[in-house]
Amino acid sequence: MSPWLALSPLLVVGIGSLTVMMVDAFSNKKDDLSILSSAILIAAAAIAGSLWFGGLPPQTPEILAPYLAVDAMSQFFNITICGGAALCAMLAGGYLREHDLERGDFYSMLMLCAFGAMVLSSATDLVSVFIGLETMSLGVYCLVAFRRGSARAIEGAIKYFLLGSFAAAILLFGSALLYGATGHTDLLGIGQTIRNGNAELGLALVAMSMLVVGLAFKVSAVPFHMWTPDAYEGAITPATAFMSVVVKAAAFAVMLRVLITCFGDPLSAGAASGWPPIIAVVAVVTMIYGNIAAIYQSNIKRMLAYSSIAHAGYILIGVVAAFRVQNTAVSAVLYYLMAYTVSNVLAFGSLIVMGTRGKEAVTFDDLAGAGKRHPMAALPFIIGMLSLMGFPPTAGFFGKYYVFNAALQADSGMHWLVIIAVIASAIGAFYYLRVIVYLFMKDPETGAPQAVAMKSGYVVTALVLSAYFVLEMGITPSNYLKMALAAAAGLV
Amino acid sequence: MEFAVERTLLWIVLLPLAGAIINGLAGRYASRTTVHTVAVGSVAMAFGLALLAFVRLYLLRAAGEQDAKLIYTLYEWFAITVNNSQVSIPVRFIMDALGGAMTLVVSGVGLLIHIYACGYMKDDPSYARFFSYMNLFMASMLLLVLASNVPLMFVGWEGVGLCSYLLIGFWFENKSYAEAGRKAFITNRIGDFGVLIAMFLLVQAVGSFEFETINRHAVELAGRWAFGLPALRMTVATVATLFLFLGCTGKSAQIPLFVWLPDAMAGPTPVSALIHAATMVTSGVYLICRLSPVFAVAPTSMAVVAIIGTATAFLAATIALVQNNMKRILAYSTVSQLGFMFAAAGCGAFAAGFFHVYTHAFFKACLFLGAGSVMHAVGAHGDADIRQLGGLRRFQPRTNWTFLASCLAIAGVPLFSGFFSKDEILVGALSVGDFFFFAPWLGRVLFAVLVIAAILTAFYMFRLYFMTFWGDYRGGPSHDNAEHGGHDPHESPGSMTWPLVLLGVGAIVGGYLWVGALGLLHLHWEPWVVWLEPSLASIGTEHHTSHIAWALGLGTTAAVVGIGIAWSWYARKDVETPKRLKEQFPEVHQFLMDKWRVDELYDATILGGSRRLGIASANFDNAAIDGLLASASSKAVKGLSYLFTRIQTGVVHAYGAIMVAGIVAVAWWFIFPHARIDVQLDENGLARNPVHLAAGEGLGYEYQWDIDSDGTFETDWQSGSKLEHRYSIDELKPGSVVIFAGSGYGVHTKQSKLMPGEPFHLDENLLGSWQHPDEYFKKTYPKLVGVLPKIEADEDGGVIIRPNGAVVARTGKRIEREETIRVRPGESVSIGEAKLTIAGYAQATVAVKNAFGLISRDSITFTIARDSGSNAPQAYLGGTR
Amino acid sequence: MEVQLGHYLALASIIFGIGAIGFLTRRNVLIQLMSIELMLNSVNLTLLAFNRWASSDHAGQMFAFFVIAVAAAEAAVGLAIVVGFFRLHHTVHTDQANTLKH
Amino acid sequence: MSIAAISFFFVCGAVAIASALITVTQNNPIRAAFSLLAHIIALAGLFIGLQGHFLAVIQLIIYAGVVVVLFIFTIMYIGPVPKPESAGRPSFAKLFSIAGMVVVTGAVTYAALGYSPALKGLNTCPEAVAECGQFGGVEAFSAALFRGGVVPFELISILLTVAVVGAIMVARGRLIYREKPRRKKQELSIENNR
Repeated sequence: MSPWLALSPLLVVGIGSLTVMMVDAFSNKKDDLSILSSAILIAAAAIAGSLWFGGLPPQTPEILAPYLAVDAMSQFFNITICGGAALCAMLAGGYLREHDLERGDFYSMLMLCAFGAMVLSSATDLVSVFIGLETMSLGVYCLVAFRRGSARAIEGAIKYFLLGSFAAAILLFGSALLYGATGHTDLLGIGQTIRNGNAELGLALVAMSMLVVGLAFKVSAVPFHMWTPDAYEGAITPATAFMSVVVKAAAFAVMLRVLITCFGDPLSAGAASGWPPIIAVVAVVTMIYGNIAAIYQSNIKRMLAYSSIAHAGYILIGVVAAFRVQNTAVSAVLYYLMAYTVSNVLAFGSLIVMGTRGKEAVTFDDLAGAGKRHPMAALPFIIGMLSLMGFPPTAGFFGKYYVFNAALQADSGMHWLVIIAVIASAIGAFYYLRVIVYLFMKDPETGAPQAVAMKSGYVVTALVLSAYFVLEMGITPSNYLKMALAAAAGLV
Repeated sequence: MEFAVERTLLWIVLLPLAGAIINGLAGRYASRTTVHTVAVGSVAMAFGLALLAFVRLYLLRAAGEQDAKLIYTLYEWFAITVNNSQVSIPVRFIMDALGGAMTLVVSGVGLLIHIYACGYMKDDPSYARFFSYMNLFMASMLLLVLASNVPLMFVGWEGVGLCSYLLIGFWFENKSYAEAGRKAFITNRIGDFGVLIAMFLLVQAVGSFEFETINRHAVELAGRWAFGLPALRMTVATVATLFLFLGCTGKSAQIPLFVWLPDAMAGPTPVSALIHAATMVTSGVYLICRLSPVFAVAPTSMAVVAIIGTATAFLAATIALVQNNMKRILAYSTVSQLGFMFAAAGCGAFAAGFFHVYTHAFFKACLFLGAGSVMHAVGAHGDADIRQLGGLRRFQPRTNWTFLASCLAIAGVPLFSGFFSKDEILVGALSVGDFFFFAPWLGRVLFAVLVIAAILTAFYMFRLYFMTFWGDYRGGPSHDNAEHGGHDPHESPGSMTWPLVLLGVGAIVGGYLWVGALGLLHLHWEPWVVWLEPSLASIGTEHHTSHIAWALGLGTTAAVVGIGIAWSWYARKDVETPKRLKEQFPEVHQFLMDKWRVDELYDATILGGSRRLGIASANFDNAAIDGLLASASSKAVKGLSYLFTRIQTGVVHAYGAIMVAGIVAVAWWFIFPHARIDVQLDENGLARNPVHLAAGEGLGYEYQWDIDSDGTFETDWQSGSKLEHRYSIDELKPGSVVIFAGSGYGVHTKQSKLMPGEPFHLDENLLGSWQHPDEYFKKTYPKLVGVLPKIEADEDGGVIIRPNGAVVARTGKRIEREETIRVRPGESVSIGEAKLTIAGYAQATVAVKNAFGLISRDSITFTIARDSGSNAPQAYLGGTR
Repeated sequence: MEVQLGHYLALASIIFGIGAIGFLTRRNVLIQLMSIELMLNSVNLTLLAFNRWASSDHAGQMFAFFVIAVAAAEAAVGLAIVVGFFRLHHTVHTDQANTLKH
Repeated sequence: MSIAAISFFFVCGAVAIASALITVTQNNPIRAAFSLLAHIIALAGLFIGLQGHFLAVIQLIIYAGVVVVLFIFTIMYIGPVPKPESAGRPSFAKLFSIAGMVVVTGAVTYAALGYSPALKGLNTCPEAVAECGQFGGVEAFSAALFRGGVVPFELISILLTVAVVGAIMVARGRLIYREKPRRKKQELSIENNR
């Protein structure tokens, strides 16, 4: 087997995006692109899966090795990212047609972003981290601005772009300083140099703080979260789903890699002065802020944006725990990301279903009584909300469960973190429940526009798939946890 | 394939679930007959299977297998890593004695209520949705009961909460109903938080989630400090059970989370009967019984459970006195009865508490369904005001008789089912005795309060009964109802009354499963206790005959007094008094008829006081609890949310500024050094000499040590972050009191400078050690139990002790009562079982310098013990100066 | 005297600071974009300086090369979004973009 | 080191800082763009001082030739901006941002000045070796790039594709001019414009 085979998921997505672009140029029927792109993405996920389970190539090509890892973890993220992106492409298939936004460049851009996310999640060098990050981010800025006639979309995009570029510049400056401090740009080399005590420690500390800031921005941790609600609200819903699913997964992947590979030594990851305490504080602030701010929202997408901030907080607990019990914590984070991916697709997909052209459901009031009128369309919404709430037996419950357990295993000093997290997730019930209240226990105001359920095979497929995974990951979570554990073992 | 009875356990849960799915997805398109055939059929089949499994279990027991249980493992659900070992959590159903009894109650009562609902919900447009939720509830509840481990139980636990919420809000056209549903859900979520934390604590300590394993390790749990922190002075068992109990207060509507249950009556009546009376709300009691061995080794938690239970029983009963809405009276009555159950469990009478669950299921379901039948009859929709009812016994004979039977049962009239369970609860409270070693009087206080609550119960139930069924019909609810307007009330259809009859019969005869209550008559047939024995823990209390006699006597009196007063006020008044009586006993008649005198009497009795308390509590409930807990807290959260979102101004510059704040904070963290000094302590919280000091490590840190914190650093900048130092007497400071209290209680240290004249406060957890040196002492000086020595600091770092009656000895010589002794640094005396010494303490300081040359410092103070191995009385004493 | 690595680094961080402050204080989105270019430039200077003093390979210079390419791409996308913004709002002041909030 | 080299550093450095300051303070975007150009050229000079000959050229071609031109095109497209930036008192947020960034970059400068060039475990190419004279030149650089850095080089192509597709996606198409910016007070619950 050629060692280059390891790259095939990446190549499939890259070439696939160009193919979609070509088909777009020469075809008038745009919704076929949804099938095409999701098929390509699923194929890439399948290839990644077969590569992983069929045995990874024994060695990575010499040129590739320093830049991209082809370990179990990168295949895991290839599967998650491609799967999530495929589901988002299906959502777009229904959404774009319904809202008269059919333009093929959405799909090719979506795939290019997924490409960037895949690069980012398997990057093992500061150079490839940066390139992957920018490929993904630049694409996502454009996806946010996709509905270019809408002031809100452009506004979300410009805020996201400005702050994102600022954060990227900070991350980049940190990378440059880290290169100076250790003489390496590859994460492993940096880690070894710091561990051996050969690094210039003052610069390394400054670099670490800048990298932490840049990564925290990408995962939308408080106080670097400010762009999140605006970008989520401004973007079209499939793009929002993509942001909350793919971008977040890739950002956490790179966060884990950088923190554990570069700064995994006992001093940088020390409980007294390393990154774990500051990330723990960020996690607490993020959970509390996200959950409480979500309560006030009347716009569902905005509410889900704050909810995604809150979830970033929970995941960060797992990241913190990785400094002691690496395998348990990393696998918990991976499981959480997978669970969060399907739950969030379910939530956003249900939101898409709840609106037809001209009657797009955006606020809670739009949903009033919709569950009574369209019970079948409301069912996935309920499952999605319950999963995000952490209700057993859904994927979301186990995501939280594993992360909290990892934190408890890590250090007795993290009990308080878990208690805060559990309280925060109890607060979360307030606003997730509100969706169910509006769906089933409210009637629309007289004269108010009523959401009408959309009929779209694409969206229904995406919903059925993600609902299936949400439930399956709750009913037989051990299979998925084993997968996550195997992937976590790939991270050195 | 061979028929395995164990497999039925799976189907008991799956059948109602299947019913729920079928009705939920296809019910809209099916006829009503199909819908209720599926719904009732699935529950009936589940009941049948439960019966089958139970019979099998019974036969196993009869065959002499004391620890018989049916176990069915479906698959490995998930596995987690705990303390570096894999803990596997299977989807496993288990039916033991306790679970078997509960399964039968749940599925049996559930079946009857399903049948009843076919009639009651006949005209509802969302018939299929209703039955889908009900079946889903049955599935969740049965899962809760049959689960063999905590996470699986938690699925059911959450599931019943969700269904309860959906069903309370079922008639959502009324806005407050939806609010009530939400309140129930949120309150339950607060409780769930407790269960989750307890779950983590237990698995951390035991390494398994299986109830059986946890129960087996109960004693270990009691010997380990929670969170690994001796300073907290609470054992894992105590903390875990307290958190579990928090969950129970939410689910079972106890103080302070009971607010949701009365509001939950917004749901359809069968829901109130099934979920909010017979099954879900008792799951808290069930959980305590499930983990009774763990509770039994945590006296503090048990006391909390008992006190909260008793207080709830009393408070809710007083509130019920002043309610006029039928279902609200029953709701508060449920809260009160649940309080009885918790009181029993808290006093270690688990079997009695659980027996009350069982009898309560019959009579309370019957009462609710009876109330539903009444409302059905008079055309009230969810709120029947008893002041507008009356005389219904003429129109609804069947409802009347069953209602009466249930009222007699709940009041505790002898030979009805409630009598047996309530009596046993009272016995349990009375005989708890020394189990609460910190407050031996607690049992008697609880007993007294429970008796009062029992009087109140009998009173308000019969007030309800007489006002509804006796006297003349007062015209029903005031609102116009085309269907019922002008009609007389009528008896409900057979599908509604037959379940009533069955439940009523249960309410009458259900108690005979526990005839042990008649132990005075030398009847020793106690099937209930014997059956449950392998499942429940015992706290080893004895039931003296005198206890039983007291409970029996006062319990019966309570019922008679309560009913009597209700009769004289609410039944007599409406009955035309024979003239003859009036002529013969004018004073008596005057006395009875004179409103003013009745009121005076009323005020004079305990009922009057309770009534006023009830009004106050009801107001408090409305204003404070409702307003504060539910409304104000949600307003506070919303307000906080409003404030939090204000930083999201929409302007990029503000966003940038906040990011900068984050950048500065993160940079500050990494650029400045963080000195943190730790000292290695033994399990008693004392350092051992030589002392191992460790500073928090960081990239590029250098350390400098000042062992005695005198301002001069003994070492140069060095890279090692650890230091071992043997303290000499000169490096210590005097003035730390160390108390070694009998084995198992750990050590209490007080590290302070002990200002002269400052009294030394003793840790309450150690009181047992202070007070009971030995059995001999307890017997010889019974009056001295509870006295404490007086301890004060003196000028030179020692303490002055006046025994005050406690057994204080120095070098084996008892100090007399009025004598005062001085204990100098380095000396020790024994007080009771405990040993008190004055030890020295040390203070160490470390300075940390990082790569930027910035410096930070930290100090720590600790008391030093000399020897590592042996426990107790060998503190390092700092010598005599 | 010698021009030391420290001098280059100090110069780079000053430019980085100027860029960052410009980004944070200016309302004109074009100037904010230019500020970001300044920040990226200072990174390039840092990378080259480090590479000069540890010149066993070209790692730093290569990194700088990629940064330049990324900066160009970023400018293209950024300016496209600015054009989109201008079309709708007739202004390039970012404070005008404040309908999405709270 | 020769006086010429030292003064070259200081001149370029001074120009870089001055032009950077002008860029961020200038109200007129065109002037800002031109001073950015000056900054880039000064930086290219510094690159040469650091033996980054090839990168200095790239810097000029891409930054000066592409980025600045792109900026100028956009500025021209947009035309004169009607309202100059108000010179009112600086807001708290701005002052805070300035103070924060000054502190952070000050810390970095402090750390950088204390940096010892003799990095442990790293070997500098001695100028005496012939190949080292080539360091940073086209030949040496491209050899390094195409031998070791071909993977990121290829990844850059996807990044550029993203930039092209994205720019088209956002800025192409019908021009929807509105006389007044759309600013509705109440929440737009339902939005369906293209």
